[in-house]
Amino acid sequence: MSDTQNLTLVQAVRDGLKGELERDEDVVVFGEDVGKNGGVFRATQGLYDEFGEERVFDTPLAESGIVGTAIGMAAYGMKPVPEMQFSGFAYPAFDQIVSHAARLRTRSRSRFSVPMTLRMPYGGGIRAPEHHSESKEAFYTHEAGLKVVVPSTPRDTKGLLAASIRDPDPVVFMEPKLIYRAFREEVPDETYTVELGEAKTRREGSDVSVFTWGAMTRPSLEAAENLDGDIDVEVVDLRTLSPMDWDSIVESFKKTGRAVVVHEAPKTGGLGAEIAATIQEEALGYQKAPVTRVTGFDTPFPLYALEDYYMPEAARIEDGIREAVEF
Amino acid sequence: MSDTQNLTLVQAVRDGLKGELERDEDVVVFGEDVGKNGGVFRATQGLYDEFGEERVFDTPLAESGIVGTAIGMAAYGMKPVPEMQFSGFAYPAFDQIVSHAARLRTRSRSRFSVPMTLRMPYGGGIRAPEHHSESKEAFYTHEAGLKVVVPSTPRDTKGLLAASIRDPDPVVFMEPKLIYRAFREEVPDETYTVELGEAKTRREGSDVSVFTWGAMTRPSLEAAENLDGDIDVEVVDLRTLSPMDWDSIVESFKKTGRAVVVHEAPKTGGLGAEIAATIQEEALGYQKAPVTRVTGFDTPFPLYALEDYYMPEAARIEDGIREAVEF
Amino acid sequence: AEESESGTAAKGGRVFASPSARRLARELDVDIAAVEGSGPGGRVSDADVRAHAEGDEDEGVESAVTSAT
Amino acid sequence: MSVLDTDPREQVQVLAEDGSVVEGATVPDLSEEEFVEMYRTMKLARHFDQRAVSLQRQGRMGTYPPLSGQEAAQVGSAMALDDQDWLVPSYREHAASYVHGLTLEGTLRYWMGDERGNKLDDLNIFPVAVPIASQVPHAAGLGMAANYNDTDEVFMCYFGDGATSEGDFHEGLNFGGVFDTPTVFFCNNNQWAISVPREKQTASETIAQKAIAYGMDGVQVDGMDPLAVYKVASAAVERARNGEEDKLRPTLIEAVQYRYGAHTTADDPSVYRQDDEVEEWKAKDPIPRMETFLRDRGILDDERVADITESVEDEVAAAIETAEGFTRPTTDSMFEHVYADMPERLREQKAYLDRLRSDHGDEELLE
Amino acid sequence: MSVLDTDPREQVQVLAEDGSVVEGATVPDLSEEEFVEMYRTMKLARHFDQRAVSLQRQGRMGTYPPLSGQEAAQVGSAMALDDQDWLVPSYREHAASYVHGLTLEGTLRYWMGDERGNKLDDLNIFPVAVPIASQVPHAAGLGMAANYNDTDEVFMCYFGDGATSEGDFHEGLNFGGVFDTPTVFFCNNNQWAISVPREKQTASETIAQKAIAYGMDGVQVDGMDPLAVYKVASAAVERARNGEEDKLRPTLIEAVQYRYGAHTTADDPSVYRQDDEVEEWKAKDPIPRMETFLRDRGILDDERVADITESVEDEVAAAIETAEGFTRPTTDSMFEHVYADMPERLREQKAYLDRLRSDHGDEELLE
Ligand SMILES: Cc1ncc(C[n+]2csc(CCOP(=O)(O)OP(=O)(O)O)c2C)c(N)n1
Ligand SMILES: Cc1ncc(C[n+]2csc(CCOP(=O)(O)OP(=O)(O)O)c2C)c(N)n1
Ligand SMILES: [Mg+2]
Ligand SMILES: [Mg+2]
Ligand SMILES: [Mg+2]
Repeated sequence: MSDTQNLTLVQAVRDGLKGELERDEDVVVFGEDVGKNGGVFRATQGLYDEFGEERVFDTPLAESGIVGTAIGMAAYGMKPVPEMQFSGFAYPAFDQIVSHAARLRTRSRSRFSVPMTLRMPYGGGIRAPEHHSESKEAFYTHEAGLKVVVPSTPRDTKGLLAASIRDPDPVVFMEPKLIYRAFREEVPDETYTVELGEAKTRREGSDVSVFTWGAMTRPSLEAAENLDGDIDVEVVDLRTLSPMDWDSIVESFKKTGRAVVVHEAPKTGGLGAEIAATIQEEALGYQKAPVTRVTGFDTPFPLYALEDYYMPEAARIEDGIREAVEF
Repeated sequence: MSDTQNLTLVQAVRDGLKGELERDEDVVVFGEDVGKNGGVFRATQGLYDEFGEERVFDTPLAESGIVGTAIGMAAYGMKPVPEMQFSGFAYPAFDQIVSHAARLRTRSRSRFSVPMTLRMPYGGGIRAPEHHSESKEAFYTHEAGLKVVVPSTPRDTKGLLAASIRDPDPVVFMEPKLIYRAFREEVPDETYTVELGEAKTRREGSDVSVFTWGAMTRPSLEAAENLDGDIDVEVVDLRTLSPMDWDSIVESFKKTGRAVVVHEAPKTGGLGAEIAATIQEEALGYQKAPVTRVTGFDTPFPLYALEDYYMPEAARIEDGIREAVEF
Repeated sequence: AEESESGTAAKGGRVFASPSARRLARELDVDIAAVEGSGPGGRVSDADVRAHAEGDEDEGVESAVTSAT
Repeated sequence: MSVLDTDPREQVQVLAEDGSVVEGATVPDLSEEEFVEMYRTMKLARHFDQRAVSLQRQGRMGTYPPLSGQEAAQVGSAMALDDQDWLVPSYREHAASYVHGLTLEGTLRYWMGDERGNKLDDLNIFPVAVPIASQVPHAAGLGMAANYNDTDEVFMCYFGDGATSEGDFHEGLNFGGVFDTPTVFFCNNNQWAISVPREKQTASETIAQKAIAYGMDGVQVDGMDPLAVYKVASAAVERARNGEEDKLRPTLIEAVQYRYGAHTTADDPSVYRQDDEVEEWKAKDPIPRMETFLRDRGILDDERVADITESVEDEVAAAIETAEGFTRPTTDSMFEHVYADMPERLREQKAYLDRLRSDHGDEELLE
Repeated sequence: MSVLDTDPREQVQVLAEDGSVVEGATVPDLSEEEFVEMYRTMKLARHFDQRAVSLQRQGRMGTYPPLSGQEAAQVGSAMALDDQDWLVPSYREHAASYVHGLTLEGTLRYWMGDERGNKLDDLNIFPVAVPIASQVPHAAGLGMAANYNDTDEVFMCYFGDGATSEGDFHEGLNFGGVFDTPTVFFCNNNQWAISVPREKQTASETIAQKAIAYGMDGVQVDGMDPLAVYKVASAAVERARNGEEDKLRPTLIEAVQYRYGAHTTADDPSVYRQDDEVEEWKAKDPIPRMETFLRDRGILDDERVADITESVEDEVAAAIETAEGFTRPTTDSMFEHVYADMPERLREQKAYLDRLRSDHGDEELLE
């Protein structure tokens, strides 16, 4: 028997769900096709067989209904883990997410809370049809009362998912589906948590700080490697986008004085804006160059013939880093 | 017969709607209670009697249905002007707004477009019940394909509304209900447009630029007056939030080197972030102090016993201006 | 005094400098408007400020640096 | 045959408009005390409502949604619940909530702009839901949780006629049907959604028949007849709790009634409806109807009615006094209930507001 | 009595599973050419579908949603439309769209990741709708516009069984009822919403009966019987266009059918359903049914069937060749269709992408 397993990110989601389902009877997993089918990405594979359809079940095709009933269950004391099949299909549930999940605690002065973990795969690059490639984390980070978590490695995925499920507040858990199966990592068999609200420095560097998350972490690291010897790049994986780990961001920035934010979401109003705004608020005196944003374009996400042009990749990130450094 | 009328902002909405209804048969006005009742804020008062229920009509209580049918009408060639009774009740329509209204043009390579003007009163300060005080313009400005317009004076209201209705693309037209009846202005009887995408300098100044819009324009001007003689404050009313008039913002900033953004929306992820990020991107070399954000808090909008603490008012804005200037 | 100083600076014409250069100038008690910028479009960098400070035999420099650390 | 099997296009009634018992109707099996309680609570609700509206008019309270005319539907349905059961209201269920344990001062506190009115400690009542129909999926979800935990609680979910047009109504009832939840979906069809009349809300002849779309029974009841409402609601609660062969647990009840007053104190109904319509409906007023019924049975007389009137006035007056004596919520409370643990940025914002208050004083900030 | 007045719990049929005409059923009044056209189009759709799936398997096309088994519902319903009428599809209506004028290469182009496949110039077809049920309110709105403009166009709106659970289905049909729109709401009930079977989608016995909630007629039809579908759809189109006393214009049609293949090429149905279920439904296959009907009437013989088979194969092959010959969309096109006038920031982003491309070359960016 081994202590770890070599898992992909999506397998780590599954493993994380399994661990929490075993650990806490109040945890239930539901959504469209998460039961017998094991989820369209296989993130819930086998859980229906293992835990039965009381714990892992399919729902009607209705996102507002899924989140709305999850809120009822959560207020009752359960730990629901609903799935939105794609983040682009969470919008019909937007009212339930922002008007209720986010606010039930405040509205009831903490009598009720919504310990729900709303999983949703996000992001582009998988040649999917329209509306399947959204990454609009900024919609959720602008709503007080929600937490927003985006893992970038299998090990983190399991730990952050466990922490989200155990968290007393609603978490929008966005899974980078582009890297669901991109690589493997040793993931402990036992359950564990990775604390919410803590960024992780993936690569230390002194010339410039790259702040990113989810699927953009890998091309950011790739860009950093490509520039190695020339520019010494620090790469910080933010992991929790709300509440953000401002201390780590500002600390890294004070060290380097230059920053690049990399995200897939459209530039205008993306989280890169909040990061740049906060940096200049908290560390303007250290700022040697504009915080550069390497992001998706201010267009709807294109069909797949053009999607690779839409998404930031290493070359574009390198350019962004050079821009910040050569200012 | 006079050439102008002395109107409040909400009367200017009504006058603008009337002008466009007269001008273009394809314009129709609909929503909850906009017919006989004339709208819960009286923004459509008398229009039902004047234009009949083919042109001005009540719908079932269903925001997604309202926006979804408006999209159908717009794609057909009409110019629908649906109302969301409060911006906090637009969320059930969020999917229709972001997945369809914003994207039909791009998805159909401009075969279809959505010349819809989605009116919604926004903002706090009127002692209204829960969910009635939202100002989440940042949700819409992050979605490419939408335009977002927020007037701050009666005269602009009529002209911007006409421009929005005539615009070939979907406009989210957010009306500052706090100042619906706060003051009057001479408004021309005839129809006219105020061009979308152009900010307006409400007060010239050389020490610091205040960027704001909607209901926050007045307290910002008040703060500027209070500081007169001490600090020379420029106040720029952005009016169109998407696409933003970046030229005017950057130009003003290059002049002053200091900026304050004032908005009611929560700070984190609000439009203040985008403005600060863009300023440092485009004019970092001119920046003498952090762009200061004077905003709502990162909490749900409170019930009315506390709402006046939530909303920025002149004293808070003055503090923000001093902070920017004294850095 | 601090207040009126920055107030004056604000009115004192357009200087093109990175914020870190501005901070350094404040710390070194250098008048940023007097620094010759070597960057694109005459932009003032940290190095320009340092060079200016070193060329300048201002007494206040040392104490300003010490108090900043 | 259960009363729930009534054709959804018919209307269940027990008391005729004149307070007599309709021929062939069975009067629900309540004790004299319970009958009187039903009567008293309706009177209390009516009086409370009038006082609340006048508080608003005097600037002593914010916008308030009145319920006059809707007492029978609220009191009759809520009395069908056990203590263990849950009430999932919209924003107008002041009387139903009172029956289920909420104090009048609790209700006032909420409408006086203080979230503590929504705290509802120890009560099986969900917070007020303002976004129309959004509470319907919550009620289904609560029922799913109760099923999962194998309890026998029932969830009574209220919403209006307008609410039936929202997607959340549909999704909530469909989940209720699919997961066979112990939910009673109780529609207070008061004929108006602000200014929009019931006929413009849907082309469906009745709201009750919408139940067919979810495989559950739908039943229409005279919502101004407290005994009929009690009877139908009790049957629905019983079926939700214990099930019934070949039937789903949830029921859709359409209680046909009328809102006498404005939609809220911000509304002026004279713009969109005729006074004579109001008068017609007032002929069905539940309070005199119930009073007649009780007088006919010798349960009430002038003296008892006078006593009740007085006790009701006293109770409401005391509640208003209590509510107005409550302290203003602290500004800290705005930050304290966003997350279980306050994030750093929120702590900073809280400190910033404290600074603003001490620098400027409350008067300047609240001007 | 109109066929639309059939009890929503019954099922309209014309052709029995063996291709004979059901006793008492009237065969719709179509010409021989139209019957053959119906048959040919179903064969074309089936063949196209098989080729499309294999294109995807070979990496020559992205994810694709197959329609095999659903030809009768699509072809029968779309043939009921006039040219002036509109088709409002979901994402699986390749055959219906073909009938209404969309070329096969147009369909391929879309699934090959090029938005121009959705441009649909000169066609009265709305773009593909991927967010489930979101097109239903559009169809109601198009109908409201047609009413306003006093045209006599009809709008045929397609969606699946799963779609009926969404709020937008409810809101769209309710608007259709309230505004009496010339819309046919056509549900392709293919028994599955990806892996979720029809019984878990709703506790309603049929989907057709959901019409009752909107005051309109609902009718269930054998969706694998092209003549029955045509008959019901024609009646609904006629009622939508010209009205009928005491009836609303819109109808909800539930066409009961089966998806033989995967939900999309990304799906593996063996995980959630049994092969023998598929085999059972294949016994109802519309193509041999229609072929038998036509052979029985002497309209088809072996030779004509072979000719048709060949012509269908040629047409599909040509379409694939054309589609694969299309140029890749330009990167500029990504920016050009966001607004009628490109905002400055978008122009900058477009220029930035051009710069990236010239600095790095497409290979590096697309790696
Ligand atoms: C989602 C949403 N849209 C609009 C509103 C504004 N609004 C408040 S009450 C109301 C009418 C509700 O009518 P009904 O459901 O019949 O309930 P009633 O008030 O008659 O009890 C409307 C439109 C809201 N609160 N929520
Ligand atoms: C709003 C939304 N939620 C989820 C999805 C993902 N999804 C695509 S197809 C599908 C099932 C649709 O089933 P049904 O309506 O029966 O249509 P069918 O595919 O069977 O034709 C789902 C869940 C989506 N496209 N849109
Ligand atoms: Mg009502
Ligand atoms: Mg909805
Ligand atoms: Mg289906």
